[in-house]
Amino acid sequence: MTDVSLHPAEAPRQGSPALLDIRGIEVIYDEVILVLRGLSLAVPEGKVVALLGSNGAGKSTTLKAVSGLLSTERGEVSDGSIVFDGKNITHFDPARRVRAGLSLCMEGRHVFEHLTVHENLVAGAYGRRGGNAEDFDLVYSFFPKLADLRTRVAGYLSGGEQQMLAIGRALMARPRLLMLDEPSLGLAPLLVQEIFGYIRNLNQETGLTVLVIEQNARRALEIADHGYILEQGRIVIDGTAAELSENPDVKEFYLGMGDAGRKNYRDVKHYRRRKRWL
Amino acid sequence: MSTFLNLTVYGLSDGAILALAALGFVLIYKATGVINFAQGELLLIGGYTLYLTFVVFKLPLVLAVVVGAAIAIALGVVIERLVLRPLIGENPISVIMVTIGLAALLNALVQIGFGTQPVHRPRILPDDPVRFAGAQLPLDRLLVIVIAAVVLGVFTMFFRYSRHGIALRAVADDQQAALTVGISVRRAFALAWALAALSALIGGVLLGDITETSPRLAAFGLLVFPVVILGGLDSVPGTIVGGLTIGLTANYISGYWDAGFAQIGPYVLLILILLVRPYGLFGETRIERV
Amino acid sequence: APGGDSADEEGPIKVGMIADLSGPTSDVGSRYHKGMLGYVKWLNGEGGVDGREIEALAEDYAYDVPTAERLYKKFVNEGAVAIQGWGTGDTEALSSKITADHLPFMSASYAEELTDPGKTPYNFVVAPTYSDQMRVALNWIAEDGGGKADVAFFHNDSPFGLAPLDDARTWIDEKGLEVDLEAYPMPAGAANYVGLLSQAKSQGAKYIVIQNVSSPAAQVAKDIAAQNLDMKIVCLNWCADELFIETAGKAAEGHVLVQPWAPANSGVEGHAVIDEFLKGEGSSLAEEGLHYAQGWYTMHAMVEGVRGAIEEEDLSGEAIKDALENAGSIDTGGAIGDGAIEFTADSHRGSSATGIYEVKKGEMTALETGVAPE
Amino acid sequence: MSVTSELSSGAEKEALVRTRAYRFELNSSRVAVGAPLLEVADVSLRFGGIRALSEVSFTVRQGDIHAVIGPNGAGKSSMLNCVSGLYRPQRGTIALHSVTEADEERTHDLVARKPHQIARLGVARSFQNIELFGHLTLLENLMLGRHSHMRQSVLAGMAWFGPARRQEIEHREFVEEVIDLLQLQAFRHAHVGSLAYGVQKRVELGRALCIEPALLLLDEPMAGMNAEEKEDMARFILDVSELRGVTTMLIEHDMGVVMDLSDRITVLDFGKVIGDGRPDEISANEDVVKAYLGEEL
Amino acid sequence: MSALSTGTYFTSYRREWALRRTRAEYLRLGLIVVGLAVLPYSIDFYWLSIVNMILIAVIGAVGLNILIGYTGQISLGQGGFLAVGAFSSALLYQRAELPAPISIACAVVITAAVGAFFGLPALRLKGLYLAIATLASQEIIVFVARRWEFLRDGSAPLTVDRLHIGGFEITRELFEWQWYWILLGCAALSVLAARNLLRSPVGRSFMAVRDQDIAASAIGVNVTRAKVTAFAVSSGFVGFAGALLAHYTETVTWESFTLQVSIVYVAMVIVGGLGSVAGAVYGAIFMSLVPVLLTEFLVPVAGAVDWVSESLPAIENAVFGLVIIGFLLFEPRGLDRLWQRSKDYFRFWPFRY
Ligand SMILES: Nc1ncnc2c1ncn2[C@@H]1O[C@H](COP(=O)(O)OP(=O)(O)OP(=O)(O)O)[C@@H](O)[C@H]1O
Ligand SMILES: Nc1ncnc2c1ncn2[C@@H]1O[C@H](COP(=O)(O)OP(=O)(O)OP(=O)(O)O)[C@@H](O)[C@H]1O
Ligand SMILES: [Mg+2]
Ligand SMILES: [Mg+2]
Repeated sequence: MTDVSLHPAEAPRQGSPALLDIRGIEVIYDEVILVLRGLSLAVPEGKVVALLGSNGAGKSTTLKAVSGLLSTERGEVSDGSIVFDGKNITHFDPARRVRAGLSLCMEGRHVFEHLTVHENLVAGAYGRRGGNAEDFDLVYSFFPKLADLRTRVAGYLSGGEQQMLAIGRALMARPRLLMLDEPSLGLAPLLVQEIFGYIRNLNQETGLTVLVIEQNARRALEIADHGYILEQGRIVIDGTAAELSENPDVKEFYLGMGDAGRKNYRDVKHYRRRKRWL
Repeated sequence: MSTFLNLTVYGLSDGAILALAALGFVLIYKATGVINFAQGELLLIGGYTLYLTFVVFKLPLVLAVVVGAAIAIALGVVIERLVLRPLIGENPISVIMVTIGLAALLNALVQIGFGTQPVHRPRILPDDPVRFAGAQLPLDRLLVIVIAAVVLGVFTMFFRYSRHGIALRAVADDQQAALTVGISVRRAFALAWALAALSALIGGVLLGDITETSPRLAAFGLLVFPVVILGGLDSVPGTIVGGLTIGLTANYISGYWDAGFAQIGPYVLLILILLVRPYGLFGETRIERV
Repeated sequence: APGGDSADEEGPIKVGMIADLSGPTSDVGSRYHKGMLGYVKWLNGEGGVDGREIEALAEDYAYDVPTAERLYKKFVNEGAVAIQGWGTGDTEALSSKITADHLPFMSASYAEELTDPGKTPYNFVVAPTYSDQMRVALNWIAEDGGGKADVAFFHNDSPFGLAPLDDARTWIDEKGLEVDLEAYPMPAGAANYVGLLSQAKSQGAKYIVIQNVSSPAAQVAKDIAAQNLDMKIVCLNWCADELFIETAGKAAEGHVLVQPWAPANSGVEGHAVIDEFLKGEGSSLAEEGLHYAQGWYTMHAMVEGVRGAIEEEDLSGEAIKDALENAGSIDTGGAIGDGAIEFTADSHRGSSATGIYEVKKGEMTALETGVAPE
Repeated sequence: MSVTSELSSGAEKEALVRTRAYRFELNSSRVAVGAPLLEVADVSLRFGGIRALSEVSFTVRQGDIHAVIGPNGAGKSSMLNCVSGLYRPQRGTIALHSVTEADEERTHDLVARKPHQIARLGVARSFQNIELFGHLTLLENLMLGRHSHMRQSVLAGMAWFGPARRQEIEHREFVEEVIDLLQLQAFRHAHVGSLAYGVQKRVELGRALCIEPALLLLDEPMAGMNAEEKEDMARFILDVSELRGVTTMLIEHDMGVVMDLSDRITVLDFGKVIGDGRPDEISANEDVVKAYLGEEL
Repeated sequence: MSALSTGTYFTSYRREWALRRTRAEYLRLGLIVVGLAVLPYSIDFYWLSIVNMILIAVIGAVGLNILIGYTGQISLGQGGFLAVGAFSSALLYQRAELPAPISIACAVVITAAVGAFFGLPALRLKGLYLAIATLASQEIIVFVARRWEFLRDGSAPLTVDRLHIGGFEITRELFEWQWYWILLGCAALSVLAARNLLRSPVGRSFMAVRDQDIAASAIGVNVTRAKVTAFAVSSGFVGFAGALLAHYTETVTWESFTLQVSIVYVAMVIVGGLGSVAGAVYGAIFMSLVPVLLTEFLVPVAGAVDWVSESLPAIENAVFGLVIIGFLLFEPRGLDRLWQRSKDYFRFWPFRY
């Protein structure tokens, strides 16, 4: 508990200079709904950072702000700034951010349903003139299953297959920072394991920097170097993965652990608990 | 036999022009999900653009066509920029309404600029007849078929294989996802409108050549609907099949039966085909999984 | 209450005009309308009617019937004493209303049934009806074909297009013409009429009578030329004009136009006044076309009714109607038919004679003028 | 039948139901507890060249929570879609048993029926990607769950006063009870499209309950939730099953949830059944571990 | 406890279901009623005739909105269905000499049946495919109306005798005035009936089909039935409007029911606001008034300049196009939404949120 900073915005930034630095951003939707309230976080080059938080906390919104998708949902960054690789990208258009090396793999997969797997990958490398054979080989080597599905129409793939495709597509842009929004959503345990394995491999083998949102906190903290916990539009806790895994609140609310290991779902009672940091 | 051959040639050339008009429609629909009710007006603008460059500005034909194409493309981009871009992400039905407003506006602009009477410009295509198998076949119509075939072929290849073609289809599927891979949705939309205006220019010029350049050109746009539905709203090759089917049906009906039915024949055909294939002959089935 | 409030006061006499200036028939509609406005301007310049000016309440209805109905009410409300309409749609839709409101009505729709005051007492048809034009055309064809002819009747696929057909059949029987007449509806908006022509060809038709507007008729002419067919078009009224010749270009040569209104090049005495007026406006009748004169003299006929009513010091619809019925022959200086328009209490058929023209070197050249069906 | 339950005795359960004072029976199945409710036999489903299901057979018994697990693309959702009539298998039978008021046993062949007819038999479901009526309020969504129990008259609806309003009140009471059960009071008039994801999942469960299900099908009810939210959802599912006796078929990827909640598990892989049994049997099944579980657990 | 709470629920349902709840809403309703009552005494009969046409359009637009806005089935066949209603009622009243209320009622039923028939493709078609299939129904219906001589009086169009019901007859002097009250009653009833229907199970099933038809079928909504019913109900309203139009205009000709009419109705529904009964009313008013007001406004402005006055109609059309475009750019969700927004604005004022 002691090492965990409760006020991350004021906390000194540790480690190498951050590749992505979000400085106190505020996001509003529809000109009325304030979702992020002065959120700050930093993703150091070459690291894996996990962003945790309950539903509706604003995790996806954060990634949308970084990748420039807010405008499509009547949202905007109304305060603060987003710095990527030393450049203030707060108001870049999305295509330019992709070219700068930011790649987002959206929540809910969002593959191009009517395109084949191969065409999806071609589209993924759009900013790089369609990609070369090497790019395809890389993706197919990480996801051999995709190679078999090459000519299938993406819309009819199963959820897990679509998720692989979505990550593969994001890789086609050869990003410097890969942002993954709930990559394990709806995936079978074996696959979750595999996908997190891939992410770790990618990070270790290619030095790719990763920012990952995850509900499966255990898995995320296993591969992450650093973690942030987001509640109601603010960072409430941050720390190294190890620190977070030991934090009792994180254990109870995110890792589903009682005092003695994992709790049986049948033992859960009807009462409302309150997170101590709120 | 010669009658049949004749009707076939006329049917094909009508169909080829319809396919060109429908092509623009499909491009816009496919990339932006917008049903463009101003397609007939784009045809109209196309016809008058050449009149403007060729007759009013007295440019040599080739230059007139090039300048005309530039104007058409610019118009497409301007329409996209001013009218449709602000509506990205809105209910498609509202966007349809905007194109209806656009149709009224474009039509009125042509009337303000050129009046309501037909304008006269020299023909571009040679109109001497060629004799073939005992039939008198008009050369201009044959040329229309050839030109349209080439244009449609190029567009089809572009859409299917080129990176930009794939990008347009990607945008059509999921705009947000397209943004995340670095495709500029705005540019894609502008491209779709520019290409649509360009194909409408070609269609309008050809149509003006074999009929007349007058506000009536816009009415031809209505026939685009049965064409695209037959072929499938989002299928580029479908426009060719749809166009030719409608062109031939209308001509055979008026050649062998009551020509009045040629007007609703396409619609009856359309309903029959839709009952068997709800997404047209080549349309993409909407992917619905739960 | 409806029916010309301002009628008896001093001040301008209001006439409503429902015009197609932007709709599907606006190419001719705007010329016709300009002619009417031109006449009003000229007349007012001449001192109006008995010192009172005519005020044109004119609006575009774009050939949209509901709009025509609205404009009608508007004009009535503003105190119009008579209404000038335009097409078949508005004329038909308004006929029961003008009857109820007692408002004299003229338009460019020359359907035969409008000439019967027993049914439509307030409709006045200044020109020979479509049926009369058709009768003249048939007579001419029978003669030109050497007593025998196969005729294809291409018509707009609507009541307007079909209007003269039954009368034509009756006429053929009555007069014992050796004419074989087949009717073919023309689909709107077609890019060619080759299908129809090949049907006409297998019928053996040498003559194509067209009851439609000039654009589709010109397309038929082009298709005949492209197919090298030995067929002669006989255009009635709405396609028998300069537009047909301009649009069809050299394909128009040799075809025949049945047109009750004298073309601009005819030099009839009635055109002098128009030309004079247009010169002052920086234009000429040759530029404005024959539909200008058509509008001009249609308005003239109506104003003659108004003049009669003013003489009776009763500017009501009834009075204008009576005046028109008793005005005797209204002189048009040869601008229409045999030169005059005349209505009676039994017949609102203003004239029945028409001219027959051939297209020669891009001009309408008279074959016969002032021909009435007989 | 249930492995571990804090409310093992029937009397205790009944007492709880009584103290909560529920007026309406949620469970509409009168099949005896433990007897077969749904029998899937030899079901095969193809999409063009893809075999989504081949010769799948299993039985769901009244009162159970029956989990279906398997790798992605194994055909779990397709199986559920076949049961609720959205897909029509090329081969095989799906039989639903029921007992009428007069204690007659009936068997319904679901393959031949349309989705709304199947819903009318009491088969209710939720969807993998929330499929709520986004522009409608929560109340309207739940009232739509009552749709098959309501009379549909255009004229009465237009007149409103009289039968239409009476009917509305009657069914509204049922809906209020479901709202109470799932603790949705705060959102009654909210448009469901704007509700938080976890709440939407609950609304979907509620809408299914409003059908008065004989069989409840849940397709990944806990996907995208964190541990805390999963616990809440687990509690609701257990309440529905234990307190109200609704038979539930559950697809879920979280093995903790599956193992804790279910009475029986069927495992699919590439459209085939590769395991069927109690949770402890399944976690010991090598095929299942290899194809699906990996090192988890 | 539980008995008590169900008791409170019971009384609160009624309050919940009242169409208007707050005092401001009652006040507004009162103002509208007063406005409608004094309206015919404060404008001349030309403007009253426009109001009357708007009232008819309101009925048609409310009907069309049930289909497009609430059920999500786009229809371009409105003109055709208006024609069916108009011709049916006119023929029954004129030729079969049925009393007007009965002929109108029959026209409603006939149009509903025809609408349901042409709605059958909707069972297989989705979205824009359907829109264009309904375009086909428009073309086919108008073709039949144009070709079928039975629908004419000889060579003249079908005329309809001045409306008389029992001993009551519309008089020439009070024509617009009397019609105003009739049409106002009909429109008010239609609006009320539509709002009621849309909060009943039938209406909810329409919206369910619109939002998510697969889910709708899985919870027991018979999607086929809902779609056919929506087409029938919607066409019923449209048929009602068509029948009233026939009696009001006293002449029925196919030329009043062109595709243009269908498009204008779709425009009313969209400009007003999809899926809102009030929106349909606003849309009908807006789309009917804009062209009229444009002319009123532009004619005096243009009178001076020659060039302008010659292309005035075209300029009017251009402005009309611009108004529609500009409006939708400004508020793509329609007038109803604009109204809601301005209400919110004043509620939150001076705060932005
Ligand atoms: N387009 C939008 N318009 C209005 N409000 C929105 C929009 N998108 C998100 N919100 C609101 O913003 C808040 C944060 O949403 P966000 O999607 O970022 O949450 P999240 O942390 O990703 O949750 P989840 O775990 O459910 O994905 C939510 O309350 C949501 O209702
Ligand atoms: N409507 C459809 N059309 C074509 N193929 C389909 C369709 N629905 C499912 N499939 C295919 O059937 C197979 C099984 O899919 P299904 O959705 O049932 O898998 P699942 O077991 O639910 O997987 P997940 O856990 O990822 O949801 C997949 O290969 C999928 O591509
Ligand atoms: Mg999220
Ligand atoms: Mg699934």
